[in-house]
Amino acid sequence: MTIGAMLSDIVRSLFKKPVTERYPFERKPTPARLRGKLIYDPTRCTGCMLCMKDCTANAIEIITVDKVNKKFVMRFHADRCTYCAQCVENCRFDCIQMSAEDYEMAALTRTPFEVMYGREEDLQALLDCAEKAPGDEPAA
Amino acid sequence: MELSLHPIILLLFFPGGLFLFVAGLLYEWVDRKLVAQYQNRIGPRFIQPLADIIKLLAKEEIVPDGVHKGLFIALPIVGLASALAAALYVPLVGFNPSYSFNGDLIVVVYLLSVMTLCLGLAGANTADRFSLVGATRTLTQLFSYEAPFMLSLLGPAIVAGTWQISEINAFAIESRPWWFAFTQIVGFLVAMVGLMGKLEMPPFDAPEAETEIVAGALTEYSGRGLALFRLGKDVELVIGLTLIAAFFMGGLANPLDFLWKTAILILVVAALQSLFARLRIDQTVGLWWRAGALLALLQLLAIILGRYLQPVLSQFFSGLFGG
Amino acid sequence: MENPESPQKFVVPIGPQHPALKEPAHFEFSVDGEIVTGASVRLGYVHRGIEKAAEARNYPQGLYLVERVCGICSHVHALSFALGTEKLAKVVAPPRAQAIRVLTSELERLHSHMLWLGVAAHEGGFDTLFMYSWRDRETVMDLLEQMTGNRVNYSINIIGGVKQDVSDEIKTAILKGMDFLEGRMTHYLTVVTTDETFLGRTRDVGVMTREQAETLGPVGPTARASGVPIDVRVDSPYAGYVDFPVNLIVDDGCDLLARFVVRIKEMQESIRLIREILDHLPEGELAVRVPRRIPENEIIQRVEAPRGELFYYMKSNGTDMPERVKIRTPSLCNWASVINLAPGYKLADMPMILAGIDPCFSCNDR
Amino acid sequence: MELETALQSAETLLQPLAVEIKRPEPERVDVYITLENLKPAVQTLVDAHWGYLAAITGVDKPAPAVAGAAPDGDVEVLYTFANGGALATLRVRAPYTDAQIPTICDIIPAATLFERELIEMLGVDCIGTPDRGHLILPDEWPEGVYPLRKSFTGLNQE
Repeated sequence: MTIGAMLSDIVRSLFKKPVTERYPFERKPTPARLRGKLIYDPTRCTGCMLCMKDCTANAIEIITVDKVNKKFVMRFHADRCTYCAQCVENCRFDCIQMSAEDYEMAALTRTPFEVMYGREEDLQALLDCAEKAPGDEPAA
Repeated sequence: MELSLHPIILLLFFPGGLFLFVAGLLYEWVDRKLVAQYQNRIGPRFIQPLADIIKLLAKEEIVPDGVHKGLFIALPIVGLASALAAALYVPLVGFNPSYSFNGDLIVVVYLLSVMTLCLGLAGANTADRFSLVGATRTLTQLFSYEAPFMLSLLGPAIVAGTWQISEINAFAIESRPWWFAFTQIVGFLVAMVGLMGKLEMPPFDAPEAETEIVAGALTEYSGRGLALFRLGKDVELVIGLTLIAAFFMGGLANPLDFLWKTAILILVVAALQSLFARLRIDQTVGLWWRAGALLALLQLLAIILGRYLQPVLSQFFSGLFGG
Repeated sequence: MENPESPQKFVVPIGPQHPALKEPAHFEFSVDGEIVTGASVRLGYVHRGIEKAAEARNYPQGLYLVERVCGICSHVHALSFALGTEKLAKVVAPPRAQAIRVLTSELERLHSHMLWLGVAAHEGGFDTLFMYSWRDRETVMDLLEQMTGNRVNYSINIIGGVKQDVSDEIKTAILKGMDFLEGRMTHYLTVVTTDETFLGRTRDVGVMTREQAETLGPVGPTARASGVPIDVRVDSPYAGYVDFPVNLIVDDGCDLLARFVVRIKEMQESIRLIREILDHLPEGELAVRVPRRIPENEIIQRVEAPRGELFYYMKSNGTDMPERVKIRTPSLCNWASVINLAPGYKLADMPMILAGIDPCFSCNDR
Repeated sequence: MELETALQSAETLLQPLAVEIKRPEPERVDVYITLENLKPAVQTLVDAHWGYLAAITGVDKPAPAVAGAAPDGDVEVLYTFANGGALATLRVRAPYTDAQIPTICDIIPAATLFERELIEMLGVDCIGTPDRGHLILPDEWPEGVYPLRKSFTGLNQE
């Protein structure tokens, strides 16, 4: 029956550097598989909508700008997403990846949370038809 | 060391009021930092206790209903005042105490327990369940550590032959190599553990065990009242450390002496704090009355035997060895 | 349960918001001086209606919903849901996926028990053990983050297998972490069984004899600490436990100390099991295709969560959404043991006795 | 095999009381019983020390909605006992009209939490249960609204 069983620990750590990580002043390298922010590659997308169907938090909206020659734009809601990577798993064409570096997504306003991914001309096409008829959405 | 300053300055600025607050806050920081270091974590920055006090002073003081308003406000002030009053008789920072008379040891220990009494009353004053349980625990713990702590402090007083702290301090300085900590090792241990009991440091922090009764007697306090109680606790820490350093560690002759001796003491106290689990209140009382009081009495007995039988024994020994 | 308002009773409410509780629940201890005479519990503060929500989501969505029943044992819920869905669809995941599932659930048991060890020590006022056990828990969290991509909701399961593979680099990292933890576990076992002040708070506190255990129906380590030999991994092995058997750890100390000892020994057993899995990781692909619409069927799936036996009842109706998902979490069974054992002990022991069953309020509120 | 003997013993024990006994899965046996036989069935299992009560599950089975008529159908309540690897489930039907089920808390005191949840979630009334208070629903939950019933689609207080 010892009196202070943790004695060896506390004496040793008297001379050891505290283990507390000093984030955000020192940033440890993130592991390769960290599921950070979504990255969407519109070139390979075929518009199968499987990612949208299986997203638990319906954080992904695929807007079809032009069905025939495969032009799609993804509206990604970063605040709804739960970063489970089911969409990465579902996509057979590897259009969606999760970046391991970009994990600090706090923001003061809501606007940065709605990210539009798409080719330049698609985004432009969307904005034009948005001005033309602000009311209705393009053919989803 | 003699300190000739105007009594008002003695009272308000140097070893008295303001300096004591700063020293109290500093010692609280050292204590928290050491406990953190023992637990392998960083711990607060050095002005954290000051920041806490300022924040608390800035906060609004809520007086809950079902409470005697005057008492609620007066208790922290009386507690702090008694702690500050006790500081006058203690050789702070190695200088001679500002005021001393024969028997001030009893007055100091009594003034320190007035602080704990105020804490107990503060808890009993409110209708909140947690602080009622906290108050009963504070007072039970007060009655349990008071006697052994006093007895252990009487050890050096008897050997020095006076009950005046400054003279015990002077006596301890003269018999330098023979620290009372070595000659009265048992008394020293009981005094150390008694100090931790008085300041309600773990393992004796049952009266304010946050996982059981939130903050014990201080649950209802916020703002100024809580700040004053916290300051009182810090001042008590400084006074307690100086008292034990003066008695058991060969007296405090100069500020440097005061610094390194209290530093060692706080190192040991912080280690004891982080070594143990919190004792239930019945276990603390059991420990105190069974172990504490008994050891202190044995120590006193040893001193009395040593002191009064000493002439008889030395003569006997010298007779034996043909002195 | 006496009524709490009787005049001479002094009721101490440990309310939804209290330092002893890491999650909201309301206890009322009627106290006579320091001795507790009666206890009652009110749950439901974190009820999110997950069973109802699971009926409105398809199977892959349900998997991630169910992971959020509990923050500490998220993998176990996803594993039980995935195994249940595969049973409904009469599909079996490949052996490599089953082994990786067992590896993740053992890693999760490690960090869940270490979290519990820290919190229970904190309830008893032993903050140093709290700090050290949570520091060592970081090694397991980093391993999980490295292997699955997230510290808490690892989401390594999909219906029909797992997402991530165990590469050699991760394997060496895990083995290194296990060596470090093995040394710490032996140290914690000695601390918990020899430290005088800690023993004073745990020995002969919250005693539940084997007969009481059988009537009050606790599960998991709380039952095993009272001599009841029930462990789903041993009784009806699921996923990879068929190829990697577990030794049952039972202790008949029946008190709080026995619950500490059982959990620490379980951690040592988990470390042994993780090493064995990593040595004989079967080859093969990671997942198998499962049809989106599951034919009409009805199954019961039981899994051993860190806190005890987790019970899933699932019913499919041919569509791609389950008709009924019943989740009975282990904490629900352990409540009866705490409420009936509290009287007789001191108020100061209440947080320790509550922490003894490792309650997870978000688990039993669902 | 140990699992097989456990299932056999469950079947022989419950044979007299059972309306029908089925083996849907290799380690599971389903015993359909009527309301009156529930308590004796639970009593026989407990007397024979056949494992422990794992869970009480309520499954809402609404009959196809007939326009205008009161919602018909019944709630099937499953009492699942676990003995090592073997599972024995007692299946009882409680029609909406008078969903009355005898309580088993006098035999197994720990079942009170399961029954409180069954009462508030599916509207099945367990006669004689010691504590009928809400287990997980808030106190101000409207009376007669049972969330786990298929007919419940939200508290829609517009």
